[in-house]
Amino acid sequence: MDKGLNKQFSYMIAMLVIIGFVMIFKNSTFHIPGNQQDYAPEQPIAFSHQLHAGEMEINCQYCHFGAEDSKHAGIPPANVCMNCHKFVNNTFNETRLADQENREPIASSEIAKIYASLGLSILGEKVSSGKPTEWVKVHNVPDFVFFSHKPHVNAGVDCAKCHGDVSTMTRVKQVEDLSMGWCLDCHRQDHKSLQNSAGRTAQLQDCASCHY
Amino acid sequence: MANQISVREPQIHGNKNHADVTQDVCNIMDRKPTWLWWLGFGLALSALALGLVSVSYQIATGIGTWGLNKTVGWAFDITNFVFWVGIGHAGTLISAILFLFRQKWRTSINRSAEAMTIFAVICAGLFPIIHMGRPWLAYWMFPYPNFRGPLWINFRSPLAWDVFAIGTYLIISATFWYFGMIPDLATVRDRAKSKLKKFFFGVLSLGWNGSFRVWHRYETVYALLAGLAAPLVVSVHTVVSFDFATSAIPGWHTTTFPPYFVAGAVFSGFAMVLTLMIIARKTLQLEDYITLNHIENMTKVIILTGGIVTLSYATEFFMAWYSGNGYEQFVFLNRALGPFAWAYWIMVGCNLITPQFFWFRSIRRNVVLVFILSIFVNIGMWFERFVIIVTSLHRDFLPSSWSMYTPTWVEIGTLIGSFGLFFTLFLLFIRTMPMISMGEVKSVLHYRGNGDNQNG
Amino acid sequence: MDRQMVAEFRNEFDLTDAVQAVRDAGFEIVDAYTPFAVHGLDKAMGLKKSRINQISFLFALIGITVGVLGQYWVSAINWPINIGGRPWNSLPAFMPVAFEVMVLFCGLGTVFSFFAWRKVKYGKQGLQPNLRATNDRFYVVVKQGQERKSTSVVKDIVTENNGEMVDQ
Amino acid sequence: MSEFKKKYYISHEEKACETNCTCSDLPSVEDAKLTAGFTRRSFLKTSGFSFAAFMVACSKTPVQKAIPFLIQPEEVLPGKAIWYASTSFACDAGCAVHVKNRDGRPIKLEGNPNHPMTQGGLCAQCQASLIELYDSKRILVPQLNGNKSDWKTVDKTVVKHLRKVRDAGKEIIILTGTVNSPSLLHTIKKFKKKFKTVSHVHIDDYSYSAILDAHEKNYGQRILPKYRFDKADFIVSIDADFLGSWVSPIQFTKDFQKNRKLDSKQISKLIQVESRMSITGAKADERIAMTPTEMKSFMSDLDAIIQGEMGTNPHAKKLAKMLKHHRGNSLVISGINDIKIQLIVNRINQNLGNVGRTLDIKKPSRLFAGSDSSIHSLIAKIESGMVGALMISGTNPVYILPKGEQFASSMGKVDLCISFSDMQNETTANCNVIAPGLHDLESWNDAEQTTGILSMTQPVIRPFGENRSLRQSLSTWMGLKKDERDLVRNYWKKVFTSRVKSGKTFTRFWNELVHDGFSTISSKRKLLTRFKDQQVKIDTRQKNELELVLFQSSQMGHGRHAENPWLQELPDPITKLTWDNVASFSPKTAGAYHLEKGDLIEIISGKIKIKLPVFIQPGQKNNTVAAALGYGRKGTERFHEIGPNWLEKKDTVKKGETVGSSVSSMILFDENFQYGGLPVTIEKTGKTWDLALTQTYNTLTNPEKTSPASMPVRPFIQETTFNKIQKNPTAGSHHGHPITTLWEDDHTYEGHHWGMAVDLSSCTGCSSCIVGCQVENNVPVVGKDEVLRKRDMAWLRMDRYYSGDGENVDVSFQAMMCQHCDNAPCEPVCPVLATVHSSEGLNQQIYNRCVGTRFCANNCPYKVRRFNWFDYAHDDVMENMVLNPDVTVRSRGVMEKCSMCVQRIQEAKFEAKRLRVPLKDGDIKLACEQSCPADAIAFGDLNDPESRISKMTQSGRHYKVLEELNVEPTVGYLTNVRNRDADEGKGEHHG
Repeated sequence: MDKGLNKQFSYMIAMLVIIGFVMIFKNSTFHIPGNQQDYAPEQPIAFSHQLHAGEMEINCQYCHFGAEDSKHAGIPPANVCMNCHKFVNNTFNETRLADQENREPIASSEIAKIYASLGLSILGEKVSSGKPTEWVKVHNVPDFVFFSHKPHVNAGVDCAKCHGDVSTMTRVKQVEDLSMGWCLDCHRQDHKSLQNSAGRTAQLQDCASCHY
Repeated sequence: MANQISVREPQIHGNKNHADVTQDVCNIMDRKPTWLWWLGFGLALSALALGLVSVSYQIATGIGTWGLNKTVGWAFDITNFVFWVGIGHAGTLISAILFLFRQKWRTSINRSAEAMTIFAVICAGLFPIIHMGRPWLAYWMFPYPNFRGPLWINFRSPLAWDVFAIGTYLIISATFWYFGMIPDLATVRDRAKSKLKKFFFGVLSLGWNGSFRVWHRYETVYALLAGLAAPLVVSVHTVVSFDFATSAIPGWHTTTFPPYFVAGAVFSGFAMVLTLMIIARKTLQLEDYITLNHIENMTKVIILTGGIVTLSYATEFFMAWYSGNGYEQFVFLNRALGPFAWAYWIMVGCNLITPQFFWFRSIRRNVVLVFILSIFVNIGMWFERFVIIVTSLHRDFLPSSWSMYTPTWVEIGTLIGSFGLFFTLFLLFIRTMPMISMGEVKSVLHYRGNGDNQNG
Repeated sequence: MDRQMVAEFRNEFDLTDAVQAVRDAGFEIVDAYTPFAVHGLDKAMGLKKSRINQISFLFALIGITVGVLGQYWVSAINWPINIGGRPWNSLPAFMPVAFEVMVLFCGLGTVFSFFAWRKVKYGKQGLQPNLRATNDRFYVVVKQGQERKSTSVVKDIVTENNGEMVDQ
Repeated sequence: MSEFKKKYYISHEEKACETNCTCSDLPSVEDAKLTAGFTRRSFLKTSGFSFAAFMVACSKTPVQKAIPFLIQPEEVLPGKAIWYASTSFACDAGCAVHVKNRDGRPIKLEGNPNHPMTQGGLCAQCQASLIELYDSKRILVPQLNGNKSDWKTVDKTVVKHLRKVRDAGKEIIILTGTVNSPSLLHTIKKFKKKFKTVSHVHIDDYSYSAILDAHEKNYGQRILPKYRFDKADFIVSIDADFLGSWVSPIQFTKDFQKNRKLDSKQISKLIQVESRMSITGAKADERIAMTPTEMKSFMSDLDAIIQGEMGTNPHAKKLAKMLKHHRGNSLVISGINDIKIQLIVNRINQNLGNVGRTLDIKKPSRLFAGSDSSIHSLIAKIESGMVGALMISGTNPVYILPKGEQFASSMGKVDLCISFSDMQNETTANCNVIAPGLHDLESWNDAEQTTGILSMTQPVIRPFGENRSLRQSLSTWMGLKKDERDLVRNYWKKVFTSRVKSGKTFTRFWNELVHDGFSTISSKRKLLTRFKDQQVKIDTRQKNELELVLFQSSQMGHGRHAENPWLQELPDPITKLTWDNVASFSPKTAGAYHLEKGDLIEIISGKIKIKLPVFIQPGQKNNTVAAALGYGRKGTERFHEIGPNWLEKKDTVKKGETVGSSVSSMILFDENFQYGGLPVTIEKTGKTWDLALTQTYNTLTNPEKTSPASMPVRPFIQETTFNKIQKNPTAGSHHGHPITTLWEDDHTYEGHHWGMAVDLSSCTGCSSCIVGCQVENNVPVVGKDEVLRKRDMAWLRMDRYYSGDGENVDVSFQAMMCQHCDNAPCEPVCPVLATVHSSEGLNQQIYNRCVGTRFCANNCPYKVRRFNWFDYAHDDVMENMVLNPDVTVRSRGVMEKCSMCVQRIQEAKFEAKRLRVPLKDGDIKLACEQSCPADAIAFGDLNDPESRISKMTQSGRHYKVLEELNVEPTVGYLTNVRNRDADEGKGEHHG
């Protein structure tokens, strides 16, 4: 009986240890609930930042023009896309190929979606009333957090600081965990841009700078 | 010296020998429960059920189901909390402090008193949680590393102090209780018939074998624990009193609160021990172990602490008058003559008048009377907390926000439920654990010169 | 190992006297088994005072340090937040928690160090001469010396303290 | 709002129609339904996109969709507020407003500081009217005989019928509230031309007819003079609550304050003669309580004495002396709608030479044109069946007329009754056609409330339904299909040359008009005859045992906003009552009739009986019973549902009952509508009624049984008199002993240090700040039961204390909100750091960290913290569109309180940062501050010595409530100063 009892105990402890290990090493991408790090949903249009922001070097705020003066950077309305895509409705390779085979290039199906959203055919004539594209929002903060792009952009915070180097992403992915601690890492540093030199960082660590 | 002791009335009556003690105590656990036990257990369970219903309704719907308002933010919830913490004081006090003072008469009541402490503290601990607007976030009260900055807790807040005080108190009392029980558990194990029981107590008794070398260290550790528990008892209710003493509200903002509350706690605690012991003694035929002397001694403690409480009431009024602070003065006048005067006078009646009866030996040794009076003390002490909390809040500084308070059935249900929980736990305890510390009782059975002949 | 002799007594006083006598007779007491802590037996067995209280003092020290420094670090260094205009280091306010932490550390520390002490084995039926050792009988285990007569000497002492030898 | 921040755009449609798109940015009901569905805030906070959230099996958190505009109008930037100038007609006066528009949704109205009339003030009614735009009970499609229909059919039937009526020679009556829109009047004139037999009748909710009639008799023109309270030094107001509800309270308050500057040599003096206790009475320097009958004799005496004849009334004697003394810059006004009285008033003012100085009859007000006699004739006509069609707009005759039911039944005699109301009401019930009109925020409109000043109303959101304005409907029926904007614009194009004297081109004028919200115009003089004196005979003999006094409460008016939850829960400034109207008695009278507060009694006059709960009102004249108009509106049954639902819930209104009960039937309607003086008797019903009061203890004097000798009265309100303050700037303040502290100070506020001050001598207690705060900060409406349980949620409350006794009491107001103490007692007690101090001196409450221990609320000496006892409903999809996206909607179980509109502070900082300029004083205006018509509230940076707040803090009158607790509040108060002779002794009884 004595032995039995001891066994019982050693089993128990063994079990606990095992469970513990499972908890820790189950999968390395374990997030505490609400943390959407590495979130990279599929978008209705396979829009590539890598192409536009990377190769083409289009400035972020050309499309996300809200960032400087508003809470939201904003998703560009279709008319902004059309500024260029009025003229571009197919891919590079397609154009090159078409030139070689001297034929009309075949329009890209993705770009066609933009036209469609405006109710245009790929050739640009109005066919329907059109309806806006439903993009999937990648970077979300909880309801009780007030985040505004305005002060950050005006303080000269680089977009990449929070959004990662988007110009290398074909599909946008949330790089940072956007946790409160992560915000504070930055808010705890000294900021020249703040109005009053005194208590600079203090002001940024006030709860009410994000929660109200 | 020897004969001096021998003339003293023995702690335990009906000249028992060691075996009898083991027999009597273990009997309580072994034999079938009496109908009285079943009755009590039934009542306790139904009360507990009512409590569960009320609490779950409250948590599902909102604190709004309580009678609180923008002026009176606390009432039954914290009243019950302080009340139960108070109850939870006698146990550890009896075992720890009386142990340090080598009070032999503690031996036959300390075990159940400690158990009572633990159950009372469990009841108490529930209230700070259910009184929250968002109880599911109660874990935010603990400082733990997190992704919020990290955002810790506010160590300046009396509520945070409470978390630590109550937590520590619960853990230490439980340890003290269990530690003191190990030898008895071994005893039970060694006389157990069923395999299950053997296993169960085998595990709990940690292989105790009565080796005196272990006894020797055991005694030291027990003494150390007692030495720790004693100041802990005092600290806990001091901290609880800080909830009010450190605030800015007249009637709360009072420096005498710590001693006042501790005395009050012991006062109510002993009353509750009496209530329970008298019941136990009757229903479990423990007259030989819990003798009239025990009861008498406890009533004496009640007289003392009751006196201190009375003094505190007087001091409060004096200070209010002496301070010359209008708001203070108003609050105390308002207690005695305001809308909640009835509560105040119940409190005074129960806490000031009741103990005075115990000056008479005849009453002290009259079990029925003592029982009734002890219940009055409990009622009085509950109202003391109610008065302190509600009357101070409902009319504070700005008359524009003065208001009244009336409890809803949900609150009353919760109160009853807490009693249900308490008694359920206690009744289960006396059925499953040796409710009298056999080891210690045996040690006070005989003195040199009186016991030798009885070991046939 | 050398043989041991076990004697049984019916009450604590006989046991204590016997143990005293046996030791005076120059025997070594292995251990005694009693249902409760017999007063004075430690002297009779010549046990030294336990040093466990020093351990617990150590734990108390650790506790109070953790308590005070921890709170100071949290409220004044790690993230100082202005709470009702109180100073970063509100030492008086930190006292209650510091105290509780100390008590907690000290209490648990002591108990666990007691458990850690090898004589306590989890869930093990105690090794004892007789189950009554936890009920109403008192036993003493004496190390048997080399001389032949030693057995009888012990026996005599035992019997005159109205106990009796138990043979294993 | 700072200048650089405020960019007013000319309306959407302006832009829209240039960039030929049909305002796709303005949400339609469908959008709202689709989007407002889920979490209260997020759909708003990420506004600009519409949202749809649904759980995807594999994903941890709900997927959020972001839908951009298809084509984004230039000035619309998602998440950025745009401000439009406009005018709201929610109150009778009509307040000039700036509409805060966020992502196409108007979410806040604020006063237009440049407007010459309301001068930036904004009344409670106008602020609250915002939620009526999002009312899910609005009628959004035309109705024909009670069934939904469409404009084509409705127009056809109506036109067909109108022709028939015209040809039959029967009359077409257009019954409207006072129309002071030139363009609308023009349209109506055109309409008259088209359908010959048309006549236009004005009817005011609350009649001022007597004043106009009196002026007609005296000066030959029906005009309502423009009162110049800024010019008057000595004001005698007889039963005219001009600071609360009479004519144009906001404008009057603004003007009144102009002549109350305490730093000047002398300030105006206000004497209020009244029977009930009104806001004006509370503010008055001296208040004389009289029954309506007494007033009449008093008036004739006053008149007599001023003319040098005999008069007995002692008050009259005293006042006459003063008035004479202030010849030319005194002002006598009366709210009694009785031509005799008004003739006397005119004569007094004429004799005192006030005309042309303190009251302007050359450029009169055009707020009210209603004529009681024409109502008489109208009813007669209808009865006689001469009326073939009745068009009712902007009024609810069945409710407001004393014989409403009778009017309703007689409407049956009219074949075609058209209502233009967009809400069901007593009148629409009797109309066979409902051509729903527009909310002010949806419509184009113009108004000339005062001669020479043109106010503009422009739409800030696309109409929710198919609604059409009256203007549009009329012109459609005239057969000219015109876009509504053009109707207004073209009118002004036509009259431009004649009415606008300036070098501007029309387009320029128009754009400025729409941009600024107003413009000055010329208008042709009314030819006034010289003063023709009229003899009036007042019989002063009659004596009544109990006289009824009816009045408009400042929040409810005459019931137009009865279905507005914000106004229903806004406590009455004097009684502090919500969700009810009462019959109030003076304590003495109540005693005489053995009445207790809450007894349900019947007020009886002839056959008419009205059930009302009793209320005891200190300061009211004995032998009078006062009751508020505007309650008991049908449609308030809707509030049956309001409030959290749980076992012990009591309904705000029982099924089928109304909020309060209507007293319109008690209006005495002989030659004029008489609101006071009706002799009544009362009868107890034996029943009692719960009164939801937000304040139940009404004085600063302790209850005598528990009152300590050292402090019989609590020193929270400091009062003094003008001549004392002149001698000693700190008069009336009680000098607290110096405060020492044990703490070393780790917290120096080097940046900003926000603070606030309330000038008690400006504050009139009108309570529009409370609504302002409620709208800005998404404060929920909790319903009667919760208020009864003392769980009202208003962050800003208006404490009201009485002093003195009987008919002779003083009323003091004190706006009480979070004091943002630097040593806040609430902060150290919170275990989880949910309320802590900001580096700029704000006491922050972080909702998402709060676990709801309520310790902070208990420990708050001011009891200004509010707890979310339940999940207060935000499930009305439409109503949610009104929520401020920048403020979290608090969930159940968390504490909340005044945040000093931190969202505004932040917004201003961001903007300043963007423009690389430092914050100026006045860049930030708090919601309460901006709405205050008395400019009593000041907010600013205490560290900036030049700021208004710092100056107020230095003032000798500045004090802090409960300073002795050393909590160091950053909110302070300025001693209340009454302009009364010191020897009267009163005014300082507060300590």
